[in-house]
Amino acid sequence: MAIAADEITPELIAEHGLADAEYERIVAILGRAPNLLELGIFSVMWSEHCSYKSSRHWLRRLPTEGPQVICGPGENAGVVDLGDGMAAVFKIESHNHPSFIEPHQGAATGVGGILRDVFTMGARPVALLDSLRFGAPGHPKTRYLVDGVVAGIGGYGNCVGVPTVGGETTFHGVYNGNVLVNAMCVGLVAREQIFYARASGPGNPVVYVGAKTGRDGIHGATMASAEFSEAAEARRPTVQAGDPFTEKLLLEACLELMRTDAIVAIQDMGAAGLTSSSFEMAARGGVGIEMDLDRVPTRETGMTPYELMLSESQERMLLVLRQGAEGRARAVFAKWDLECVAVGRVTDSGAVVLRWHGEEVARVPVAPIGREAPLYERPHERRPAAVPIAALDVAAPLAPGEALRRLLGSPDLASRRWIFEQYDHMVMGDTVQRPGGDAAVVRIHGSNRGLALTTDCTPRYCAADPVRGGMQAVAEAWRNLCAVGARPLAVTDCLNFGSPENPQVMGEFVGCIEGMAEACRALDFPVVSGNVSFYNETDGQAIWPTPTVGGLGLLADLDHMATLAWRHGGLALVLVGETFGWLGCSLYLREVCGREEGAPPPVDLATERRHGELVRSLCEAGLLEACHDLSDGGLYVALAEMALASGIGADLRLPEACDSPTAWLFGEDQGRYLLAVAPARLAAVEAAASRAGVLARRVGTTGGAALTLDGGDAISLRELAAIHEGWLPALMGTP
Amino acid sequence: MKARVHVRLKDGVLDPQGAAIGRALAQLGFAGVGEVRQGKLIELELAETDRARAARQLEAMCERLLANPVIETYAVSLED
Amino acid sequence: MKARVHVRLKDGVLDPQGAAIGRALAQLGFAGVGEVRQGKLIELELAETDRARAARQLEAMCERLLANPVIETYAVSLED
Amino acid sequence: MRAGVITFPGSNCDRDAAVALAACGAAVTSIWHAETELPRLDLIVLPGGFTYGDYLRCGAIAARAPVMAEVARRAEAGVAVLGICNGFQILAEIGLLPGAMISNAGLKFVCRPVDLEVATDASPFTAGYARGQAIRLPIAHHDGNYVCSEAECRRLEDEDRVAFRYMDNPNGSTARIAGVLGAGRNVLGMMPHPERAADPRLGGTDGRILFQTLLETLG
Ligand SMILES: Nc1ncnc2c1ncn2[C@@H]1O[C@H](COP(=O)(O)OP(=O)(O)O)[C@@H](O)[C@H]1O
Ligand SMILES: [Mg+2]
Repeated sequence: MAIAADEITPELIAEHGLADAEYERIVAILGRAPNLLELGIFSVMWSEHCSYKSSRHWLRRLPTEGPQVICGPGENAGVVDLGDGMAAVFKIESHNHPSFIEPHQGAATGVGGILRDVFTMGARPVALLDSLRFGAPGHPKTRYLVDGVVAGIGGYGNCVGVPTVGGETTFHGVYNGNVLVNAMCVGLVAREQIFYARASGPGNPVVYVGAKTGRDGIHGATMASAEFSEAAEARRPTVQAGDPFTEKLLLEACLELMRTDAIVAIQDMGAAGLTSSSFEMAARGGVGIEMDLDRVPTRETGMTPYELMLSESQERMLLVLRQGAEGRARAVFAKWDLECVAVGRVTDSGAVVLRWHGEEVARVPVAPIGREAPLYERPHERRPAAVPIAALDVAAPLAPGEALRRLLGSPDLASRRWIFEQYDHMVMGDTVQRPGGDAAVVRIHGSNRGLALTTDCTPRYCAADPVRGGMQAVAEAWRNLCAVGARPLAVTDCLNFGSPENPQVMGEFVGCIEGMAEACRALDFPVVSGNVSFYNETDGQAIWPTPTVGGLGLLADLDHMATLAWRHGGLALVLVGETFGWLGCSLYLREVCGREEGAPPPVDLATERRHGELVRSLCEAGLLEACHDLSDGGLYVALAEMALASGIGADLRLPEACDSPTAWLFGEDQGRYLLAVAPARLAAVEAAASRAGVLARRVGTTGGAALTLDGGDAISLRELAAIHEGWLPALMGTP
Repeated sequence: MKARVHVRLKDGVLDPQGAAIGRALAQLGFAGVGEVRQGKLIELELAETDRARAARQLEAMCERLLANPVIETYAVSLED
Repeated sequence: MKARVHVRLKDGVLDPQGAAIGRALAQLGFAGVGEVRQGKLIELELAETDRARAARQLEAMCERLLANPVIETYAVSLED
Repeated sequence: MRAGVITFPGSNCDRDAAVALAACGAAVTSIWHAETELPRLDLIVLPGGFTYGDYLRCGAIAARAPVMAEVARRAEAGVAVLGICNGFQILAEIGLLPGAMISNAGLKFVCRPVDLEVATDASPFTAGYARGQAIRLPIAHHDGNYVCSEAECRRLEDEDRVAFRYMDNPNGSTARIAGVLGAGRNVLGMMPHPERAADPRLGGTDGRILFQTLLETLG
């Protein structure tokens, strides 16, 4: 064989992030030492990012099936059935490390990547969401990172013309050295027109389309799998830059070609582009692929096979076409001004064979690279359970009104308008519920049905109690979907953690998955896609466990969608669910008392389900004027958010015997909703609740231009709005 | 004193703007245009009159604000 | 031949980018910074080897695409 | 009314414009930017988006697209031409409308509904509104800061060619200008998106009036 023998030194192996045992396995698979190119291929395919070597074992615990699931984990994105011949394709992915190094390009290329994961399956992307975790507001890098990440996400999505309709943003010092940027994309496709990344048909051409290849982000995949150090930050690897314009052309060209029968398989080139796309498509189809790398379109001169296989240049796809369809593909891509080059063909050799000017430069069997990929059951340590805090042990240093002011202007509760107004959230003309509500709602084009979308996680709960935190993240996503009147269908998740080599981090990971799995099962809310991001730590300092949950639900009739805002005074405010006044781990405890401690609120999944189903049925029966779920900050904050969205105030009545008004107002008990109900419908709502065995009691009335408590302690909405809207612009220095 | 800072993308960093300009020029019939790169030229009025000090000040401005060292390089010049 | 086109906003046209840079520099503690203007510097590779013809070609590119005469002026230069 | 919506590489509000027009009863044709001939049309729409990535200057490269020569000829001949957002930028770049757009004063992309004043009812686009009427339409742009010389601005005022004005200037535009008419009053460029306020489900129908008016005035 003509494959050149490179000298593979222990240093080279270590630089490629491969353990000695992993290297030995490579030698065993090949029956010889790899050359440098092959070493590079194994290093990316066996990186944490691509192989899930530390997480695979545990991910199996997540429920992934249900009658609504068309395609679960394993493809580029998950697919769920929407009825009427339509399906939703969706996935969430992290771009944490790149965004820390270059916030604008890092976040932008994160959006680009997740868009491609969705349209590679034949779906037109219809919505983007972003879940963002930044360091402490006062940290010297935070402003720069917020500014760059938001501009990057907006700059990309706006240009491609897919609305960014939702997400979440929180701040905490544990993210100072590792911000999290998780981007979720949702697409729509006719059930019969879903495309998969399964290569087949020996002889079929393998075609490269999209942008040219440069030296972008070589080793990005291994970078995303190694923990940060100050030195690495200084080393500044080549960041990949995005071109949303080319992405838009690629999107249109791919969807246009997909309307013909030219495509057998298609996959985006994500991390370690040409390597992962060729190996994964071959593996799924049980075939081989041979490629002539000298045919790959390049942007720079003198690129080597190693660089071509490892480059992370953006806006590229690899296609397997039917024989004879090349001409049609070339015409479509030429129309959109994009490269379209046959670089190889499908074979029955079961190996990926790479040639360079006719000479074979690599030969790697496909099946073993997956089958024999390392799988680690790393040691994990459970942490002792956090101690609950009794409500009566919490001081009330501020009067309720003052505490509310403090909370509404605090980093995690202040308005996100400064962010979402930089995103075009209306393009495509179907955004029925804009950012700011419990879930975004995007109409299924040309119909009266809608998709409800949300991302959720409360990392401080996960840090205090991973199992409960994982459960809560799923429950909150589910609740947010119910709150707009949607039927929750499925989940995509992005598991952001520190180093899996640290048993405590691994313990958090295992705990969160257990909690999530239990909640997904109890709520019939299967996981259909996701992503794991480990090594979010700097100099040994790990982030909080942050399992972001992206939820998708279906609204069968948009006429029955609920929103936060009521439109009249004189409506009854009805609180669904029981209030125990759980202050442990609450924002009240942190922002008002300066304490970050205690156990997070328990999650009772049966109750959660009963309450959500009741609220949804009330929406469907048209009985609600407004609806909001209760989460961070509890009842009083939820009420204020509703009043601010409405521009109409409300009066809240404390219960007769209330031991701790603070706990009642600000406790974060789960499974609760606040409803606004017209007086004429109140009896019907109460009857429905009692039939369902759900506690629903009247707690106040809408009206006026202020929030009042038992008729007193008035805070004008104007003042609250100034506090709520003021914080983020002030932080960013752009009033 | 008038100063200029030229900020450009590092070689190898994708420059979609430059590429789009190159294609547009070709479509307009301009032949023989090779690579096109688009950078920024920032012109500043400085109160500083000492050339050496002004140069140091500019250098510091570039490091701290005007250029993004991850993807950009810069060159400064002072007008006589 | 390498060529450069410097496109700048006309005097009198407000430059929000330049103004923002000026404010940010002041905030960072750089004293004595007067007006700041941000322009574009476009670098091109030309196949043309005759300087006069190259200059005419560049001029035409600016007129037809690279600058918007309503708000911008331009200057071209050729590298030796 | 026969309306043609032009799609350039990077247009992304072309479908939205077509949907809004069709909902009002127009027969809508989609036109690719590489065309050099156009069918008979009563209205040509240059939709919003990021043509050519908005690289170099917004709308600059699209303004040089093959189809634009024919659009300019039709405009001269009196056919109604509506440029929305990026379409406005293209019309300014090609010189069918005066002025130019630079970066928003706040240097950020802004997406939100804004309050506008209809500054003239004397055009086939705005005849359905009352002069001075307050309406609300969404904006979504990064470079909507309208710049024109003082003399040009005076001329626009004198000739009653300012179509819309922002109440609360969101981008720093000269004289709060949000939309202008060409000298023949058959060309309108506007930064706000009427097609995003044409469906009650999406919040507001103030933009729908513009399309209905076109249908009424152009048949
Ligand atoms: N946390 C998770 N939960 C469920 N599925 C997951 C999770 N992480 C990864 N997956 C699935 O594993 C597969 C590989 O993921 P990934 O490598 O991120 O995809 P891609 O190569 O398209 O970027 C995908 O199908 C993804 O949905
Ligand atoms: Mg993928």
